[in-house]
Amino acid sequence: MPLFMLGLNFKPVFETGGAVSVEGIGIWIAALLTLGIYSFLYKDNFVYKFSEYLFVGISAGYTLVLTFHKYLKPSLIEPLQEYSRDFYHIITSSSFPVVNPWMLDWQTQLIANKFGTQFQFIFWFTFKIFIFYLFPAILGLMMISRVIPSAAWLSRFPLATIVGYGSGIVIVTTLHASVLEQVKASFVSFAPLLHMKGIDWGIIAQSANDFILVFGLCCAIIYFYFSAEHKGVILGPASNFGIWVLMITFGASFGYTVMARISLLIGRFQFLLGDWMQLVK
Amino acid sequence: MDKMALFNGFLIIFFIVLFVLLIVMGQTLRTSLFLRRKLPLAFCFIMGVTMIFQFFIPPENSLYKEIEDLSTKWIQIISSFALVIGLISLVTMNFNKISRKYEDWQYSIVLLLGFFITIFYGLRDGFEGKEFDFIFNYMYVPMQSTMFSILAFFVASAAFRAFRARSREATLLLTAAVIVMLGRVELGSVIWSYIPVVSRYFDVSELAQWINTVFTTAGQRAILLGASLGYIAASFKILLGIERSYFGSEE
Amino acid sequence: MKALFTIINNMDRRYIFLAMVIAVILPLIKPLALPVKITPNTQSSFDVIDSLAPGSKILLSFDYDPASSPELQPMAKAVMTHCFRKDVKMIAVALWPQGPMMAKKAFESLSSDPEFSGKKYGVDFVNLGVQPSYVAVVKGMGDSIAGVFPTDFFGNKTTDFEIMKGVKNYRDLAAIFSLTTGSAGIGTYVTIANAQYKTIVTGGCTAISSLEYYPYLQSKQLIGLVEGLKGASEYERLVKKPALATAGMDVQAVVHMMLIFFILLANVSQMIVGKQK
Amino acid sequence: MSSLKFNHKKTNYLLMSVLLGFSLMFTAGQARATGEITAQSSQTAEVTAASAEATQAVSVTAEAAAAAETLQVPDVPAELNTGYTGSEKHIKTLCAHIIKSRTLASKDLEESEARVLVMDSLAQLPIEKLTLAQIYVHAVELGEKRYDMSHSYFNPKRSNVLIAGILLLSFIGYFTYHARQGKDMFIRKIAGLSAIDEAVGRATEMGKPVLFVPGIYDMDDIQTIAGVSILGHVAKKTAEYETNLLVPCTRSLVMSTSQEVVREAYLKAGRVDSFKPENIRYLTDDQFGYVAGVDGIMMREKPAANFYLGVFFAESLILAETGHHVGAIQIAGTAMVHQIPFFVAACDYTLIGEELFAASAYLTREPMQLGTLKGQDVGKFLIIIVIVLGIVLETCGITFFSDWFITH
Repeated sequence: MPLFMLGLNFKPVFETGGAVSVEGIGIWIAALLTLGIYSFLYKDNFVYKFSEYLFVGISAGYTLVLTFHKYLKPSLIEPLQEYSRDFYHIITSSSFPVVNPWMLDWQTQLIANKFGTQFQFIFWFTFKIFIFYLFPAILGLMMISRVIPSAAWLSRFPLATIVGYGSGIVIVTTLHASVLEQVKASFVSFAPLLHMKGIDWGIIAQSANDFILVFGLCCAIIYFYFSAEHKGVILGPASNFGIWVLMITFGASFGYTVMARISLLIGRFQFLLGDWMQLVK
Repeated sequence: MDKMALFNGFLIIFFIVLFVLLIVMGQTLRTSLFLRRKLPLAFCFIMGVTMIFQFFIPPENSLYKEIEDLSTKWIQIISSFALVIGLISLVTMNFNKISRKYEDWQYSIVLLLGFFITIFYGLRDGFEGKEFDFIFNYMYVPMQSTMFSILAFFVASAAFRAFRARSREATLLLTAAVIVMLGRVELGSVIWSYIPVVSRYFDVSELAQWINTVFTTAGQRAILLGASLGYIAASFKILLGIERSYFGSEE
Repeated sequence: MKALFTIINNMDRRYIFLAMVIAVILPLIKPLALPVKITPNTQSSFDVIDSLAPGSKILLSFDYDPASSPELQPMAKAVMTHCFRKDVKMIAVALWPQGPMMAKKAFESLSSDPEFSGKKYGVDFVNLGVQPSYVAVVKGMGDSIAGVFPTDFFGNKTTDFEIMKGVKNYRDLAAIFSLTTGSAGIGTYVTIANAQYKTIVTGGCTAISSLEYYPYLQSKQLIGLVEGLKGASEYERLVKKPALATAGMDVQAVVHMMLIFFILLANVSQMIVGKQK
Repeated sequence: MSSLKFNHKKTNYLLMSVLLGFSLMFTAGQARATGEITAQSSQTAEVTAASAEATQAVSVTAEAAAAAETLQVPDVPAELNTGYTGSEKHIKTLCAHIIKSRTLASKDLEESEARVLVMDSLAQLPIEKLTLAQIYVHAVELGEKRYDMSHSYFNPKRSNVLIAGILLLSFIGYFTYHARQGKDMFIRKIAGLSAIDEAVGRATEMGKPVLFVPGIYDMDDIQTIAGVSILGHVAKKTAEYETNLLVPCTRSLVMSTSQEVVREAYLKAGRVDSFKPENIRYLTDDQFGYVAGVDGIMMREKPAANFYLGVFFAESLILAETGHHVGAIQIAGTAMVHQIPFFVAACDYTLIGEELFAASAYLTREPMQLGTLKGQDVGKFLIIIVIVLGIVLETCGITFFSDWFITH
């Protein structure tokens, strides 16, 4: 084996007894796929194409599995099953215990004659099921109706619902979390500078920093000013300085992120050199 | 157990019937301008206003939690259903590619195999299944983190290409980046100490820290504030139906 | 000259990628041990272990999971190396469900090292596993360690181990070293073990969560803190056994410098080529 | 892209009704928050009546319930087991403990509010032989009642958000509706948006496709919507020039929306037959799986113009570098603060933050959209004024203004 001559000692696929090691095979597959994706850096080739298509396929499948188990099942299928079972038990007055707390509450009220007639119960039950489960399901089906072009306009309803949801939330949360908080954080105090006795370089430096921060902030905001040409005595220089501040920001955060990105690369190479080639302990 | 299967079957048939009804409705009512144009906008508006209203309800009030629950459930259910169209598009496209023998059609087989095998084991056993676990741990996660780590290479090539002092702005960009990079690692300070004059007055890691606390804060805050205004104005336009290009055709 | 710089100016990005791969692989295989400034926090954490008499026992708490292992696993190995060398015996516990696995891996990897071939499980190191409800666990160990952990991670009876002879609770321990991510860990040990039993507490944590523990450092309830991968590399440097953390920090330093070099190179070549045009 | 006939009157009514609704909510909330509203007391009466019934029914359980009830009394910190002397220090410690108490901690009380609670309890309790613990228990109970908002529909702690929102929205709303009277508004040049036509034109000349990436978030994010509305404009151009437009999507809602938007653009240009829905495709919801797929598309189709408009995370640089490698003109736009640097480094043009949202107005030049932009500008001006005012007041030691901005 030439690999042994190189002093390489790859992760074995077989265990000492001769049985196939799942971990060994897994590590080999993972390593080959890793190299396949890295081969893209050299140029587009069949190994990369293979890994890419496999990756897209697996991740699309994973999305479906995740959506089914994490969203669709707990928020639609299981509740519908539970509610219907409980409903059946209540209507037939069977001795099976009712599971859903809401239904349990209704059952006790029904038994105590506080709910009204059975008809009323059926009405409220249907109403609740409709609002919580059927209505969104209908909206979902409307989305699927896109496959038939003449009914595709139905998909506007679910789309509008989702867009409205996002827009509504965004208005209040940005006001709350971004605007008010960020504006408040910019209220720096120059009081120490005013009350300074003698010359304290620490306070002067702090105040200078605060001033640069606020001045830079205001200029950068002015850069985003749309309804006037960035010319003249104030707007021109201010927006220019604003661009400088933004550029320094971009440079600095680029430089700052490098470390985190390299950590990821180190992680992958530790896997390749350690788990797979067993070169690094 | 038997009854449950019966119920699930009933549920599936029910949804199919519902779907057919919806399609029929959609085709018969497609000329109604009110249904096509106004009602969706009303949905959007009502949903948005409800979410705003919910924000201002005290969390102690049970309504707060109820609206939150209801809306997240709705969105989850709708987007779960919506996923189906995407997947249909993915699968039919790749089937077409295979059957018409377009370029690279062989890889589409790989894609579909990966897709269906993952779905098969995933739907059968959930997340605990041995096979699904294997796919997840030895194929999905490694490829994901490898793709992520490619970023490190691109950071290098982008830096080499873009950080050139062509203009005053570009010079600021590259100077800030270089100083911060020097300040992040110990070796940087060592190298910095060889630079005459400047190194005597400034420590590079402190300089990097200073850039970060003063300039980065100012710049990011400005972007955030501007973007917030953009967010608010855009949401406002969407809620009131001024911006509705996302609907596509008007007719 | 100009021709050379023209080539550099339009260099294929694949050379940069190649340089990057080399810059990552070489330090990983053979750590360069580039200069590292030892921070006082790491130093005092090291001093706690270093000042222990041979044969004394410490509690090593693995309070993390695989997600934080890139930072904390090298740290654990460095601390264990230090203890093995000083002949300090370690009782490993965990407040996180996956902690015992981490402890097992660390011990396996170290005991395969020829330097520590004489170190035996149950004599120099024991892995007591994990018990739910971390506050109750930390409180309970003040009464009796074997009471909280009746068996070790592999199901053997705790009191049978040689290392556990003469160890009842915190009072019989020389120190506690907690490797922490998240809520359970250093904070719990400081507020219970140190506050009530006056046991020395030291530890290490991920870089993100280190700020949380500075108040404890100031009040001297926590002696020393190894912070993130950088702290781990400093600790490796102190025990003079460069390993993963050192390699990681070396890669970071080398790649950062390489990037700066590339940026400078690009600018110089741009200047020369641009001027002569 | 769409010349809408919009019924402004009706929208005005909508706007008014929203504002009216908010003010109603506000007043109702105020009344509830401060007041002992009758509904609340009747509720308590009900509860007491119910518990009285229970007592009559089974006296043993009543005892147990009573025992349980004493357990529910806030556990008194040991520090408070001393007599009350009326000193300022005592009141301070009481306030500190009340704010931190188990049931009131979530209410974020101010010290002044806690002080009022202490004073009210002192007024209600007998004066002799008071211990701090007694006052504490009484004040916490009082606080629970007073700050119980489970029946109120407005959270007074969030009134600052409401006021800021009404202020900003009324500016934006005013300019939006003021604009429709046909005044042409100036808007400064945004290089990235002006370059769109040039980029599509270049792709046409080279006979290569155009690639549009609408980000990795779903339609419920405003950036995606902004991106999709720019897609409409790009599609119009590609329809005119008869260039292929590729739109790989990571969410199926975005895919179907994009298909609709692009179809509409081709329809308007009278080129429906050259619209290819299969070019607007869904790949996968997974972030990096998507990136792998888009990279593959770029390497094989070699687009001459790439657009990245929407929400981006780590994939920003992977996409932009690959795009540059295949020699495309690249225009990016996002409001994700941490990704803008990478786009600035690797793309030819970058729309920074707010510029992305301004695109819709910039490209369509619809008066109402331009008006909104003007409103945003006034908002920016307002923010600068508020910041300067805040700094002046803070320097003078006046804190009420900055306190108002504290969010809960």
